[in-house]
Order: sequence, then C-alpha cells, then structure tokens
Amino acid sequence: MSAFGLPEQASSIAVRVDHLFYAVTLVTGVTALGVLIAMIFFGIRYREGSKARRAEDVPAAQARARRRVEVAWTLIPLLLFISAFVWASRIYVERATPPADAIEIFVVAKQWMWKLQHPGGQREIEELHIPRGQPVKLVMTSQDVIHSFFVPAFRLKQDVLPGAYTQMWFTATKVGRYHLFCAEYCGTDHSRMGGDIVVMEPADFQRWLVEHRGAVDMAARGESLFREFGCSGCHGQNASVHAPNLAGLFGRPVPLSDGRTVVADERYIHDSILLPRQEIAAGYAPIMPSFAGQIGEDDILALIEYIKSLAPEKERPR
Amino acid sequence: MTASPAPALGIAGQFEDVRQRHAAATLGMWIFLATEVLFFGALFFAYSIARAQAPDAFAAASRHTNIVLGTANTAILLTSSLMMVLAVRSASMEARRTTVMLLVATAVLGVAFAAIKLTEYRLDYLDHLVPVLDFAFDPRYERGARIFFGFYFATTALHLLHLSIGVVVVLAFAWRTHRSWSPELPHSIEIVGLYWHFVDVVWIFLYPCLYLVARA
Amino acid sequence: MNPPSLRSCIGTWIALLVLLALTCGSSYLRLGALNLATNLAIAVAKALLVLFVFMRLGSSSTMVRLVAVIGVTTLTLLVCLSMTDFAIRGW
Amino acid sequence: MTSASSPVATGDIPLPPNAVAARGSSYLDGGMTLRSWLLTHDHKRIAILYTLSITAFFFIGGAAATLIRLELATPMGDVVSAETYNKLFTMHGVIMVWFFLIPSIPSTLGNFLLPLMIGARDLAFPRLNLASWYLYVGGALFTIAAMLLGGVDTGWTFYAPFSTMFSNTHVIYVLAGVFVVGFSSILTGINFIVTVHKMRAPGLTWFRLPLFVWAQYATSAILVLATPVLAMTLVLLAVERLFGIGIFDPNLGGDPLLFQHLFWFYSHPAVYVMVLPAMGVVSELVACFSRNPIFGYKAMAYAILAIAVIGFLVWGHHMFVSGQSMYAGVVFSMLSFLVAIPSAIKVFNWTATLWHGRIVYSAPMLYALGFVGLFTIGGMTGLFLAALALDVHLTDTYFVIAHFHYIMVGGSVSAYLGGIHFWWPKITGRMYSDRWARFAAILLFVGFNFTFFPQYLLGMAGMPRRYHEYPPEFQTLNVLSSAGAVILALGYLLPLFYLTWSLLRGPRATANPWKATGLEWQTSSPPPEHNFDTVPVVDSPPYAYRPGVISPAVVQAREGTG
Repeated sequence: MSAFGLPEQASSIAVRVDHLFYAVTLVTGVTALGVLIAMIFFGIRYREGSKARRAEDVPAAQARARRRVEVAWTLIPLLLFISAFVWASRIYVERATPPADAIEIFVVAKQWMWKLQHPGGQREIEELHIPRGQPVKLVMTSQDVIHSFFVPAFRLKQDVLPGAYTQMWFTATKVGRYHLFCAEYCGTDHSRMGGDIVVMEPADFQRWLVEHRGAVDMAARGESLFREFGCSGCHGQNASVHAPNLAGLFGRPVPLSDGRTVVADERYIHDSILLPRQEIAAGYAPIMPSFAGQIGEDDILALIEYIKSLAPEKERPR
Repeated sequence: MTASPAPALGIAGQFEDVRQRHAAATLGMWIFLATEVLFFGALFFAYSIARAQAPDAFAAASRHTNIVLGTANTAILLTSSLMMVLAVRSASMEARRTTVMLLVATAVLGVAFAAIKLTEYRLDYLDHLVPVLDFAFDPRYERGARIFFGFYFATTALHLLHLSIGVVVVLAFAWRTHRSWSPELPHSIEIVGLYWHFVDVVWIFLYPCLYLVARA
Repeated sequence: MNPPSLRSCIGTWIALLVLLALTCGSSYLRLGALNLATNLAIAVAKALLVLFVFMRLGSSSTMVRLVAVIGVTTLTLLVCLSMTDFAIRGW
Repeated sequence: MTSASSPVATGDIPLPPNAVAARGSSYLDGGMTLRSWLLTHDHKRIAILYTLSITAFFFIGGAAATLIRLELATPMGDVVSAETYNKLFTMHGVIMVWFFLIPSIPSTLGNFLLPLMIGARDLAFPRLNLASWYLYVGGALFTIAAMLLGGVDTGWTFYAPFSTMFSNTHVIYVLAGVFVVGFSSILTGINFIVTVHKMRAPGLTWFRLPLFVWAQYATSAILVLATPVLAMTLVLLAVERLFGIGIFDPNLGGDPLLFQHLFWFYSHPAVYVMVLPAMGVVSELVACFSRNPIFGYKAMAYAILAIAVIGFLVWGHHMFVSGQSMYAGVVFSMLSFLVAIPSAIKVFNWTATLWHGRIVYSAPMLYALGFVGLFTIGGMTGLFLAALALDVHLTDTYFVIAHFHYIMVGGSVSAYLGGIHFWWPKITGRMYSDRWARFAAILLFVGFNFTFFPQYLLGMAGMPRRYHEYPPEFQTLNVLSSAGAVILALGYLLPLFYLTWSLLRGPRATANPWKATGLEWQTSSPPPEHNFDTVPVVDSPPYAYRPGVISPAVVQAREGTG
C-alpha cells in the first residue's frame, strides 16, 4: 500500500471516486497554476522601476478590462462547480442505496473495538472477511459514542451512531488485506480502534465461513437469547400474557397506542427492547420491563435477526 | 460639510452630537436583541427537536406544570411591559416623578414574577419534578418527561436571569431619575425599555411551549 | 419619534391579556394539531404587538428594522436547512 | 521602503496640520502605568492589550502543536501517552480557534484601525470595547484553569455524547471559557457594526470604505449572528453533562446530530470570521504595494458580503458521513460550491490588481502574496471537500487538517502578520528591519508548505485525523511534515526578535512611511489619543494610488453628497 497519493482501489466505487478526484485535481491545478503564472508574470513585469508600459490612467484601464473578464471568471467557475457537484452527488446517492441482494453484516462499535457478525453466526473482532465481487451491506450501531467506519481502499466512510442504525455498502473488487480505521474521534485509544478488511475469492470465503462456523447462525443465536432473556415467556406461542405476537412483525406497520403508526424496522425493535414504554403497540398494556443495561448491542442485533426470521403465522403452520 | 473641531472630551467624546449618540445606542441595543433572538432561538429549536421525538412524554410532562401560576405570571409580565412603556412615555414628557413611579412599578412587577417563579420551582420540587433531585414520573413517560423538565428549568432559569438583570437596571434608572434629571434620561430609559420588552417577548413564546403543550 | 399614546398603550395591554386568555382557554379544547397552531399563532401575534407598539419597531429607522428582520431570518435559516436532515432522515 | 513622508496623492483629503508634527501627542503618552492600560477606553490601547493576550495564546497553542508534530514523527506513541496526545490536540484547537484566530485580526488590527480608517475618534462604545477584552481574559482564565487541572480530551469540536457522558476530563471549564469568550466576540461585533454605520467621517460613503472596513463589517455581522447559537449549544452541552438531561445523547433520549447541526451552524461561519478580515488586510496591502487601486473594488465588496451570507448556508458539509439524511448532503454540497465563487473572484481580483502596477516587494507585500498563494491552495482543496463522493473519502483525514490550516494558518496568520508589519509604524511609531522581515516572510511560506503539503498526501492515502499512533507506511510524510514544522516555528519566532528590537531601537516612523492612502495614514504615527485633531472630510474613492480620471460611479457619489 503506497503512502503517496490515493491508496489501492479495492471496491467498485473506488475507481469512480478516483476519476472524479483526478478530474477535480486537474481543473483546480490548472486554475491555481494559471493564477500563479499570472502573479509571477505581473510581479516581474510590473515591478517598481521596470520599463514595462503602464496605462496612463490605470483606474480607467481597469474599468475597461473588468467588463471583459469579470463575467467570465464568475461564470466559468460556476459551470465547473455545477459539473463537479452533479458528478460527485451521483456517486454519493448510489453509495446510499444498497442493492437488495447484498450480504448483510452487522457492525457494533464500542470504545475501542469493532465487533462484526455474519448472518451465518460467524463473529469477528477487528477483522472482517468478505468475498470479492459480491455486494456487502453493513448495518452499524455503536454501544457508546460516535465512531466512524473508514476503509480507505474502498473510498468509503460512515459514522456509526449510538441509538441508531446507519448503513454502508460496497462491492470489493480486489483480493487483499486493507486497513479499517475509526475516523471519528472517540476517546483515549481512538487511534488503536482499527483492524483489517480481508477480501477473499468467493470460494475461499465459503471455506472460511465453514471453518468458522463454530457458533450457530445469528437468527438461531437470537432464538436462544429470546429464551434466555425470558422474552418467550410473554411473546412466545404459548404465553398467557397479553403481548404482541412477533411472527411476521418485521417490516410491517404497527399502530401505536397514541394513534401514530410506525414501521417495525431495526430501530423500532431496538427501542422496544431498551425503551419498551416509549412506543406501545395499540391494544397492549405497557407492562414490558426495559432491558437497558442488561443486553449488549450485538445481542440485540441477534434478536432482530431472529424476529426477522419469524414468518407470518399462516405461512408457517405449527 | 466642513471639518468640525473635536468637541470637549469627556463622556462619549467619540460622538459628534446627541443625535448620533442616540442613533448609535438604539442600533446597538437592537443588534444585541438580534443576538438574543438567536440565543433563545437555538434553545427553542433544540426544544422542538426533543419534543418531536417524544411528543407524548412532553404532553404528559407539560400537564404537571402549574398553569395557574404560569398564566398569572404571564399577565404580570405583560403588565410590567405596560408600566415600562408608560415610563418611557412620561420620561419623554419629562414628567420626572411619574417616571420614577412607573419604573419602580415595572421593577416591582418583575420581582413579583420572580417570586412566583421561585414558588413554582418549590412546588415542582415537592412534586418530584426536578430532574437532578428526586425525579419521579409515570414510568411510561419518565425519559421524555425528564428531558421536558430539563428544558423547563433551563429555559425559565435563563429567562429569570435576563429578568433579574432587567430589574436591577430599571431600579438603577429609577434611582438616577429620582436623584437628578438629565436630558439624556428619556433616551436611555427608552433603550432599557427595549430590553425589558424583549424579555417579555421571550416569555410570550415560553408560556405555550411549557404550560400549554396538551391541556385538553 | 413620539412615544405611543396612552390609549394605544392601554389598548395593546388589554389586547395582550385577551390573547393570553384565548391561548390559555383554547388549549383546553381538544383541537389536535390545531392546538399547537393556535398557540403559536397567538404567541406570534402577542410578540408583534409588543414589538410594534411597545418597542415601536414600525417607526424605527430602516437599519433597526433590517436588524430585526435579519435576526429572525437567520434563525429561520437554521431551522429550515436543518429540516433537510431532521424531517427526512432515514433512521 | 522607509522613505520620508512626502505628501501623497490621496485625492482631495487634506493632510491635517499635525500629520508630521513633532511627537508628544500620541496615544502612548497617556502614561505607562498599569492603571492607564487596564482602565483605558482608547480603542488603540485596547488593541494593544488584545495583541499581547492573543500573542501569548498563539505561543501556548504553538507549543501544543510542536509536541503533536514531535509525537507524530514516529508511528508509535513514544513521546506522550494517548491521553496526553488527545489533550494536546484539544487544547491546540480550542486555544488557536477561540483565543487566537477569532479575535486575531478583528480585535487587534480591527480595533486599532477601524475608527482611524473611517475618521472617527473612537468606537461607538469604548467602555463596551474594554468589557470585551475583560470577557476575553475571563474566558481565558477558565481555559487556563482547565489546562492546569489536567486538560480536556474532547477535541475542539466537543462532539456529543463523548463530551457529555464519556469524557472524564474538565470539559465544563472549557465550555465556560468558550462561552465567556463568545460574549467577547458578540460585544466586539455589535461595537464594530454600530461604529461603521454611525461614525463614518463626512463624505465617507459605503463605496468609499476601504475593503478592510468592509471585511470587518461582514465579520462582525457573522460574529453577532452565529456566536449566540454556539453559546446556547455550549449551555445545552453543560446541561446534559451536569444534569444528565438527554438532549444529545441517544442513550438518554437525545439526538447527537442536533449537536452537530448547532455546532457547525456557528463553526462554519466562524471559519469566515477567521478569513474575511485577512482578505481585508490583504486587499489593503496588495493595493498599496502595487500602487494601484484594487481591481473590481465593488465586486470585492460584494464578494465579502456574499461570503458572509452564503457562509451561513453550508454548515452541513461537515456532516456528509455523519448519518444525516442523503438529501441534506446534496443540498449542503450545492450551497458549499456556491461559496467558492466569491472566494475565487477575490483571488482573481488580487492578481489583476498587480496588472499595470509598480510593485514594491516590502515585507508586508510578501506576506500578502504568500496569503494569496496559500489561500488559493486551501480554497481549491476546499472544493474536494464540498464534492460529496470525494468528501466521503477525505473527511476526518489529514486532508481536512491540511485544508483548514492552509486557509486559517497559511492564509489568516500570514495576513495577520502582514497587517502587523504594514501598520507597525502606525501603531508603535517605529520602523523595523525590512530585510529581516522579508526573510521571515519567505521562511514562513516555505516552512508552511513543507509542514502542511505532506498532510494533503497523508489524507489522500487515508490517514485519519486525531491519531496518536499510525500505520508505519505513513511515516515518511509525517517526518517531512514535522521537519517543516521546525522551519515554520523559526518563521514565527523570528518576528518576536526584530519587532522587539524595533520597539526599543527602531528608527522613528513618519506619518505615512508606505505612502499609502487611507485615513489612518493622515494622522501622526503613533496617532494622538483622539485620532484626528480635525475630523477629516472624504470626497474620493479608496486606493487613489493613481491620479487620473475618477470612475463615473464615484463622480455620482460625489454629486450625491456634494
């Protein structure tokens, strides 16, 4: 990895970002050079005591020149800026919209480490293995302060917030080991909060997945957590307590007791576990205790995966 | 225009004449009030964002504020503004005694506002509504209510601070007017009045945000 | 700049108290979102009364009026541009 | 360039009789007792108080920077611990931003020159001016207290929830310090705006104002409108930290991006507070030493206003990867490109001012040209950060560090030093060694590029900012940067020596050693306590360095006031 200039291009977006980078460098470089040359030229030609001819009446000469150049040096930069803006924004918007078939990987940041979980249950710390050529989507949250997931070789960076899920996606294009940095200052060991992204050939990746299968997959881990934390006591099939049935819940609109309706997404489930009294589903009593302080963000993600895996009841007869 | 000689130096030697001085002071006060708009504006903005995130908790918490005292205080403050504007008026007519009385009335109403506000704080404390002390609230809304009362105490305390400064300044001018008359007084009192009215305007917005969120 | 007349001062004061009664009373009616709108509208009306009658903004110099407008406009900028985030945030 | 004070072609401004009079009536003759300084209402003496205070802070902040560069010479954290390193960059940022850069040009040169340039005897509110300085000192004391108690590790940006719920350092002291110094800015801003509106000499219409005054005016407007929002943001931070009220921390029910919106609503315009006054200084310098009127004076004045206004609309470009909505990113990116246009116009106009000039390369001019060069690089790289997809890669890396140091240190500090050198004879009544000053200017320019250009490359390669340790492949560039910092430090220390020598032994300055136009040069050096014995009357445009036909706009203006 070279330390001069842009790092290796290891994602599909990196190439396009670099093209834009070089284009902007070229335009600004030429302009800066133009200004520099003009300054040096005028500086030498019109130094005090030089023989160069000056206009009799400089203010009037300036006024004449102004009419010619002022509009030009306002409009030309404007046009260049608009092009750069459109070009850059297109890449940015694409970066914000992950494809539907992306592999979902869950990221939990905490002072000062990255914890990553594959949908198959493989868990990693400060190292992430991904296959080449396949879109990967990261769903990220933080357990404490704001962090930022930064992979220079992918030209990608996204802040990771506590209390919210942010996303980032990419398709790696080149096998190798790349730096992962935390880019948002997060306290004492901020500079040590890093790791590696390991891009592997899809076949190698499959092998890696199998070798590291040790644990059960994420939804299965969620299911056992569901029992461990006693969720099944109320939300389970045979529970006598009047609690919402979670089968098929994910992605559906949920009417709340205050008349609002929210979509049961990651955030809703997350908040319902930690702050059960904030958004009460209509028709239910606010009796669920809060699990704040008892359950880690990575366990919550496993629970979410489990709830996602629950198909609506009529489709899955028991 | 011709070059004019520098006037005798002393107070406000930087000004050419009284009119320039008045215009400068008025403009200065209004710019200061514009900064206050942004100061309190940022607070109202943060309040709105917090309220949008926990509307029910804010509604529930607001019901625990003391609307009788709050409304009475609003009326008192509006009346103090009337006293202030009348003081400005009588000062401009050089009615010295009336001016002093009206300024004192303004300050007394200000003190009454503060006294009621402090009583309210005491009642809030007894109701366990002070976040850092023994806060207790309906567990459904506890989190949001804590934020609401955080804003409640922060905003009212900042307002009270502004009001207290106003009371001191108004009393100082009452004393100055009582001691001796000077031709600058009407204008100075007018500028103090601008500040006083502004503190009133801040309260006009605080009142519905704190007391009237959901009374129905 | 002449000070406002006694009549307009007292009239404004009465209007302010009436508006106070209105805003307080209206909040006891179940109007839904209209409650908030009414309260805000009345607060703005009261503030304008104080600004224009008590503080004589209307008869102040152009520069003073400009300062008042710029103050409020800047605050509006803060709120409106932030809304491009808060109002349509994905999470 | 220390020639005698021949009268200058300054339009119709009459030289007051005392312009070259014997000294004995200067503002410095009011006594040298502590009392005569600490209770003074004279804007010129208050400017000196500010100069001494901010110089002290500049060197404290500089010392922190020195340690930072020393630590970064090797990839491992071997000079200081991670905690200490974090405290160092926090103190460097807090001190340089709020206790040096924001007050730098406005409170020193602005305070001294604004009344002189508009032909006033003082600012509109002299007592308020002194109060501003005391507030500055009060804020400084809080900050120093925080340093002595063990420092603060939040970074100058105080991002929540780290600053409110996680940092174990003395955050509250620094919040209080910045809060108080903010009110110092606000009071200065109010004072300057009222002064420019109400205290201008007869005939000094808006479009006869020097660009320095325009810049101070626009800066003051920003200070007045943005600082209160910062003040409230700091109050809210303190409320969350002290009382656990969930305003910003999501674990308590708050919104961390609310903090960032409020903070950058102030802090982006604050960047223009640091650079607009510098542009004002450079306009004066370039015009004077090219012996030319500023090219496109009106465009320059409008550009200053445009920068100030658009500066309020772009804060969201600090948050492109923060998790704010995608639409917010697009809107703020577009607005950020817009602010580059008036900046570009200014660079082109300074360059064009050289055209048909008779350029003299005195020390102030070298500083000014250094500013134009470094500001151009800093501004151009700002475009990379306004472009969304590029910002995603570059933000929070050394690219950003290099970018804002080019603007604020390469740009603003060069202009500040240029201004100090230009008006030094006016302020102190003494000349300095132009040879040494030119040497220092060149040393600074070289040292600056040496220090900060490698940081662009580091940022491109992906080195994040605020890193105590870094991967070994970044070492070469870091060593280059640290080596450059040595040259830069020498460049900053050098003026201390030759300017002190000038104070003690320097030859006496005449009223107008540079043959400059501008009312401040029409009074003696140093000026008398009340600036002008007779109020000057102005009936010509600024920068009348060339006799000749006055442009039609000016003729109209003259008829208007005639």
